[in-house]
Amino acid sequence: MLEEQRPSLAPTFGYLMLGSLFWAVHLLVVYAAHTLICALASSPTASSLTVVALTAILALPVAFVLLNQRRTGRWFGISDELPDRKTYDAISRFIGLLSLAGILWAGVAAAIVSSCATGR
Amino acid sequence: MMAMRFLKRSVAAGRQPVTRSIAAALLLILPIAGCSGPQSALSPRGVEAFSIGPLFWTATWVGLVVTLIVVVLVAVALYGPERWRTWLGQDWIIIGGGIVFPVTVLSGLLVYGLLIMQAGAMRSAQVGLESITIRGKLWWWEVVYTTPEGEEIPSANELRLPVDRPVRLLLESDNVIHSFWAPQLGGKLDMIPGRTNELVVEATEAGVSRGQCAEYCGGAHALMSFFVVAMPQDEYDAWLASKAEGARAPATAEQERGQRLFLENGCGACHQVRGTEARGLIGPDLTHVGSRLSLAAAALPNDTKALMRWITDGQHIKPENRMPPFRQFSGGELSALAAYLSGLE
Amino acid sequence: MRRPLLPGRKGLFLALVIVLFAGLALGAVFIFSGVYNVAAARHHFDITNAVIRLTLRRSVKTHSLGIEPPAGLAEEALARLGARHYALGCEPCHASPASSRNPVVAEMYPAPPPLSEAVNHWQTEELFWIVKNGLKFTGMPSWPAPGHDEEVWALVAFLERLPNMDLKTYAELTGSTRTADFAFLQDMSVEGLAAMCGACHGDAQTAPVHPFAPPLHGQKPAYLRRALIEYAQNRRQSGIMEPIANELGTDVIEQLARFYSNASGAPMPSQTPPGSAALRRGEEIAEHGIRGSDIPACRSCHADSASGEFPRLDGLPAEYIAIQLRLFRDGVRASSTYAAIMAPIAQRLSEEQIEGVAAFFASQRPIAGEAAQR
Amino acid sequence: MAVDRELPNSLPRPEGELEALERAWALPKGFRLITAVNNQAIGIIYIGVALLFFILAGILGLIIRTQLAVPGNNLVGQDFYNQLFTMHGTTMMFLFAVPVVEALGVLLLPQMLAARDLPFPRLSAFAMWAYVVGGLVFFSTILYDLAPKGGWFMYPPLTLSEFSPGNNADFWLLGIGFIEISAIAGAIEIIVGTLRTRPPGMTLARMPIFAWAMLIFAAMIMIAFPAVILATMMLEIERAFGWPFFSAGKGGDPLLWQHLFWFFGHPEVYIIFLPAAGLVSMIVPAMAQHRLVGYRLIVVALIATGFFSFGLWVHHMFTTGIPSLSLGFFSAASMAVAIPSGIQVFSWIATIAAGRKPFRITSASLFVLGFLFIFTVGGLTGVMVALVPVDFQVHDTYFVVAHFHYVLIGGMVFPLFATLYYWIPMISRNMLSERLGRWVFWLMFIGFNLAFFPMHIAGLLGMPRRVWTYPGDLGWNSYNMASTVGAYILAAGVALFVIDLFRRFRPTMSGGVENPWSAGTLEWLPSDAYATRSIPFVTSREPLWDQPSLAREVNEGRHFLPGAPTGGRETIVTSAVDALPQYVIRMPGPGWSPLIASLGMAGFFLLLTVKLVVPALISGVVFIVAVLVWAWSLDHDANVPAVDIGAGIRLPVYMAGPVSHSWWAMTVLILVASSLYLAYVFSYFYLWVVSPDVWPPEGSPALPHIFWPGIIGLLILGGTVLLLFARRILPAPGSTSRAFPFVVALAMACFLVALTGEIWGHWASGLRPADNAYATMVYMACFLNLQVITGCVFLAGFTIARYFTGKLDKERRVNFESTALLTYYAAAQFLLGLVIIHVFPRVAI
Repeated sequence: MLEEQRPSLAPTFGYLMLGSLFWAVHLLVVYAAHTLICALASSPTASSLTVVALTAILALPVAFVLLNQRRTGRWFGISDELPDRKTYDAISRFIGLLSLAGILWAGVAAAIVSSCATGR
Repeated sequence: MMAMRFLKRSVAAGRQPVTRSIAAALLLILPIAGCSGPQSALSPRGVEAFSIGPLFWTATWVGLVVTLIVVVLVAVALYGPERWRTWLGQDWIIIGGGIVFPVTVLSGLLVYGLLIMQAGAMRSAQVGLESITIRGKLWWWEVVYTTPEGEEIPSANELRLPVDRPVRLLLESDNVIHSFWAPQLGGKLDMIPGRTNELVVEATEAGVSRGQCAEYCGGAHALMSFFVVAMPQDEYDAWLASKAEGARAPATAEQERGQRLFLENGCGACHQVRGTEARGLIGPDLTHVGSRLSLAAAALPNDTKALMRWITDGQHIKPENRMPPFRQFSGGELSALAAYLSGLE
Repeated sequence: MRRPLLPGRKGLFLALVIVLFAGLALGAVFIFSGVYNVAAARHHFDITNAVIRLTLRRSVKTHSLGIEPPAGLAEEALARLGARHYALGCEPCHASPASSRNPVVAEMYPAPPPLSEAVNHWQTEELFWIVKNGLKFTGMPSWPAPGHDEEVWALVAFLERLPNMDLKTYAELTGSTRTADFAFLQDMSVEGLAAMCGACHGDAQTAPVHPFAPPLHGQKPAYLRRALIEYAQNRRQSGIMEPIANELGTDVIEQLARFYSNASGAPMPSQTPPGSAALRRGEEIAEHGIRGSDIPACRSCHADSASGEFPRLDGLPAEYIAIQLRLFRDGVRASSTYAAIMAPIAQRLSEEQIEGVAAFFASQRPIAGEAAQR
Repeated sequence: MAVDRELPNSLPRPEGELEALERAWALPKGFRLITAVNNQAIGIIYIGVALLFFILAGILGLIIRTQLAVPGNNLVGQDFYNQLFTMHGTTMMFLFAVPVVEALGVLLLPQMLAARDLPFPRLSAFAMWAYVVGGLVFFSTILYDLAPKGGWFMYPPLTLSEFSPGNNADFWLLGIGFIEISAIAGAIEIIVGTLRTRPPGMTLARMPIFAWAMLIFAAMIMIAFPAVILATMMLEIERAFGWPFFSAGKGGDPLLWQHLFWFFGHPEVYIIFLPAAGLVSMIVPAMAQHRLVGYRLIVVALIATGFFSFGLWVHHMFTTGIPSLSLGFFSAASMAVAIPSGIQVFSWIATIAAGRKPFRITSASLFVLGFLFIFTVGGLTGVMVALVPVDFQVHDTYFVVAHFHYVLIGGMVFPLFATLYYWIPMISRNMLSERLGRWVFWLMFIGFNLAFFPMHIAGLLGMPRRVWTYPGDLGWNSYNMASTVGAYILAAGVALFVIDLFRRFRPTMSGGVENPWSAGTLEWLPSDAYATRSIPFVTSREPLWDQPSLAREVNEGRHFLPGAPTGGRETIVTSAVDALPQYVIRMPGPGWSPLIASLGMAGFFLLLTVKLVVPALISGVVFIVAVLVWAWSLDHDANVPAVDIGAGIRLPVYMAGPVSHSWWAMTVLILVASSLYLAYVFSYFYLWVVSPDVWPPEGSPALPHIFWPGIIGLLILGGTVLLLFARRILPAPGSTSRAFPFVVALAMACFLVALTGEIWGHWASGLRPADNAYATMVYMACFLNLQVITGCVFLAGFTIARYFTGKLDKERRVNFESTALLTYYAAAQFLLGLVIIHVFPRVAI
């Protein structure tokens, strides 16, 4: 019984780093999408739209987690009774916030700067 | 479009005395003796440099203010009255000072920076620009102009530009990575083997400035510089037309002797003097070497004395450079050779 | 806790120190008094001799570790080249099948051994090491041209054949010119000197004894003059050429240069089959250079239209050109004015490119006569 | 007395318990001290050598500054200058900054966690000695004109053999190789140590910030170093065999190196900075006598920095001509990484302010305050270079030189000096002089700012980096002279510190000065060579503040594991998140094998670099034998009864399966291997995007028939299944299982045949690795598989040997498990590679 309630490492860290994992995925996919679409299809519009769409797709779950912090925590095995729950929730929340800023900033870049161009 | 307007404004602003005086005021604060100098990024003479200037100064101001805030807060935390210290020692100061404040300021700076970048993107998207190819060599610059008729004119270690007209520089390298940087025109761009990087520059006023290789390229990296000469359009056209012609024939007996020595001693193996048998493409084109501002990629002034030193003692002036020393000449022969080369205007 | 040094040990230590100092003092007295007799007439004790010999033998053996003989060591042509130098430079001290040891030399101490027998005591690599480096306190000099291993090997190639050589073979290998020492050159005519030179470099009828001794006929006189002067002044190094050039006066050098530039010689056989990849590579470099590697065309300077100080390379043996390029590349031949020009260029050449260039110039026909001279 | 009943162990302690503990942990005497593996001993030597390299590289920096004092100076020539700045950067980054941080981890972590040692003491010793030997040899190349001269970033094509003939560049690759190995070893140690050897009760949320910082530091090493390991392998292969990874002519790309190098190189800066920030977060509360304000936010900052720092690598490549929008993404990430630093700065300010008494101004706190100022300035100039257009101007100028010296010296060297002043009392009988400390600080602080502030301006005035000379008419002269004067003042401060160190530092294992700063964390518990007498039960973040009698209780042996129940070295392993005791780990004592192994490895690589093949092979054999001897003694007898650690808890002393520390270490190693492979996958697709025309080029041999990789894949799967089967037929203790060794051997044979088949398939089609970038990447995949499979085969051989000597059975199976884990990973990597190599080119456009 005790065993079941004990948090294990991977889910705990997954929960703590949830936001930044989304951020990492976002950077990876927008960078790859922009590069590949420009290299293979050479379509700036498609590239810009893809990047903006990806930003929206990845920002939404982060926002969802921020709004439902406790519920997400439970999914990751951080039970309400765990003494350190508040600390873990706080860490996860702030990481999520910073990551959301990071994701949106990258999205802003796509909104301002044209795709597939070398601006020099 | 917005970015284009923005760019125009910032360029215009850059030229206004107001910005100048702000800059000057800053200089009084910072311990800067002067920000001119032919290679200074702080005295812009090109469109890109002008657009970067205000961004740079904004960021500098922000930095100064933030540093001041931190210093003041630390001072309060250390020596402030009890009440202030209690007020400072709370979680919200971290959230406010460490998250909200930086996110706000950085968002502003980021957007500003992105707008400047977009202005650059618009600039480089212009079509039908005249282009000049610049190749990074070990350790000098090959500069190839194209006449309106499509004829290629090789030159070296000096970039001539018309004023107020954007020009596309094609940057290449066939050896190691170099970086082309003329600070008064704008930022740098690397020359990478296997790629052609394009840089659009536009000089805003006539005059001479200096540039230098900015990516470490081994050996004599420190001595790989060049001059940029911006000239009014009609002067530039005349200059280009004159450079399209072959070399001037020797005018004096001494120059004639110099030319003979030049040809007999194998200089043409590496150097080209158009209109003579010298057709080497390894070293800089010397067809009009006499009219350049410097020798050996701005390592030496361009005069006969420097020419003579360079021919015999180049390895001491610029170690590891690819030209072997030619010490076989007598004093008379050397000055004849230098006279010939100086005469190639 | 630490045990003090035992009194006995302390005494022993003291005694050792005293003995050491006493020994040093005695040694000083011996040296400064001048008692020791350095006369060559007074030979070493046998035991001293044995120790010296052992030391010498071990030193040579150890230092010659790792030396590898080149491929063509067994070639007779190489031995011929070495033989001619032996007759001039070594025979006066080391005797030969044609002459016994000079009685004056025999009184040197140690006396230079007659090599016909002595060579048997040494391995090939050891011979090379001795000829190259000389031996301290024996009068055996080191090779005068550091880095020119090819010359040393030529001599070793001959030495390898020397034991039990009969007079006829010796005469044949050395070209039968009998000489006693270097001073012979002084009062000979240009024709006589040319005959001497021809012993190695060939003449109108015979090819050079070995490609390392290039044919001289048709070469530009300014270059020949410069080469001899550089040899004489030790600005260009060669264990073979330097002692000879050193004996030549400027006027004789001038005459020799003129003589050879007008002379015609026997053709060198070209070894590289026409149309081979090496030849094409060489031609490309010689005529156009390689721009990307900053290698200029050889023909820019090594052409008849260029300054007479640049040698003509057409028809020179491929082995000669290749070995000179390697010497340039390795910085062995880099000190003279003109070598300083060639050395940095040679450094940009790969081994393959060197072979190609050498093959190309070897395949070109030399132009005889003075027509092309400047 | 009521309190006593709650403590795990009661008084009086049994006779001889303390003596047994002392015996187990005693340091070897005399010259055998070099065989010691105690973390304090290793840590002190490690830090000492790192400081030596700091001073040596600093001297190179002084020579550089002297050369640049006046324009047109000829003090050192061009070629030597190029060696100087390359060695200065390389030594500072690789031989000082990373090792000193690892050394601090080795020295401080076990103390802060009240563990008796790190879980793999001999691995620490090996990493340290490999670093000492390799580092010294590498550094000495500057004395024989053999030092690398391609810059610490070693960009090809400049560093390819065409432009850098000679061994100089190879020595760089060699020096880096050593640091890579010792960094990875250290990371494994630190991750497993931090997660598994915390004292009972110290949950994740109660870890000291330094432990958090080291955990993230080690995780970053796991991700970042493999990229540079792959890059250095590729560069050496291209230098030696001409495989065109980086040559544009054959479809390679010089920028690939930059991507890989900076994917390591930028996080590297934070790898150095995070532990330093962690140390500051320990010092500030002690000096303020107030717990850290915003502990959670600091943890947020550490984690966020760890992540964001991987999104900035392109920020070193803003001027390479990458499309604007890509630059925009990385500019945004570069902005994002500034926020965590802001959080930390404000948290320290808040903590300073929150103290009830005024902040104590000691040498350590002066260095912390100096750090705050310098690091803030450096961070703000960092924001400036993160603005892409500004970077176009200042990139590769002295502005950037100024910036990163502010960040690195400010962010790492100043905290390091604070650390030395703060923690030296823990390991020394004397404290350092506080009076001299003031002088040291002010000399360093003034000297630093005088040296590096003017560089900002010199850079803006157009002065590029890495120039050995400059003309006098560009307005740079006075700034350079000021920098030089400042550099000497800075050096004087360091020299004064060194003098004080020699005067006052007297290392000791038995406690040092007793908690001189009244700090709240466990490293200030009374300790000896065996660390603390008993391992405390922890209930808060600052146990010494919250449990005032803790020091006495621990020293009386009333907490956990007060003795050495098995007679050897041991410590408690706890669960990773909530720190419940799980088992007692038995650890090896002093031994020659790590030292000999590191010498063998150093000899192997060094001799290979100078092409002395036979001696190199002999060294390699020495290395392997030493490692085998070392490994043979590690897996203890499983048949030992559980021990009582107190409070009625009986813990086993042997553990296999997913709970064991070796399983964790192998998992970390596999993560390292997989990030190496991911870096390869990135390189493969990167080169494809750059040169799709050579993928494969016209006229290149066709891929083997799809049938062929199918068979190879089946072989791999077969090998994996065999190993799964071997797991089931492990013999019970005391019995034998004849089939077991054959099944394991057969599994390995499957892998070897598959690998040979894969290589042969490409070779037979006529593809040669030096042909073009495509062929190169095909064979590189084989090479990476070869590496992992070689590891598997060695482990399998070891396992079989253990079986035949009766040291392997169903219970005592750690060796087998390690082999199996690595082999499963090898199978996964191999199969992924098959898909990429054989399927992708058929479907690529």
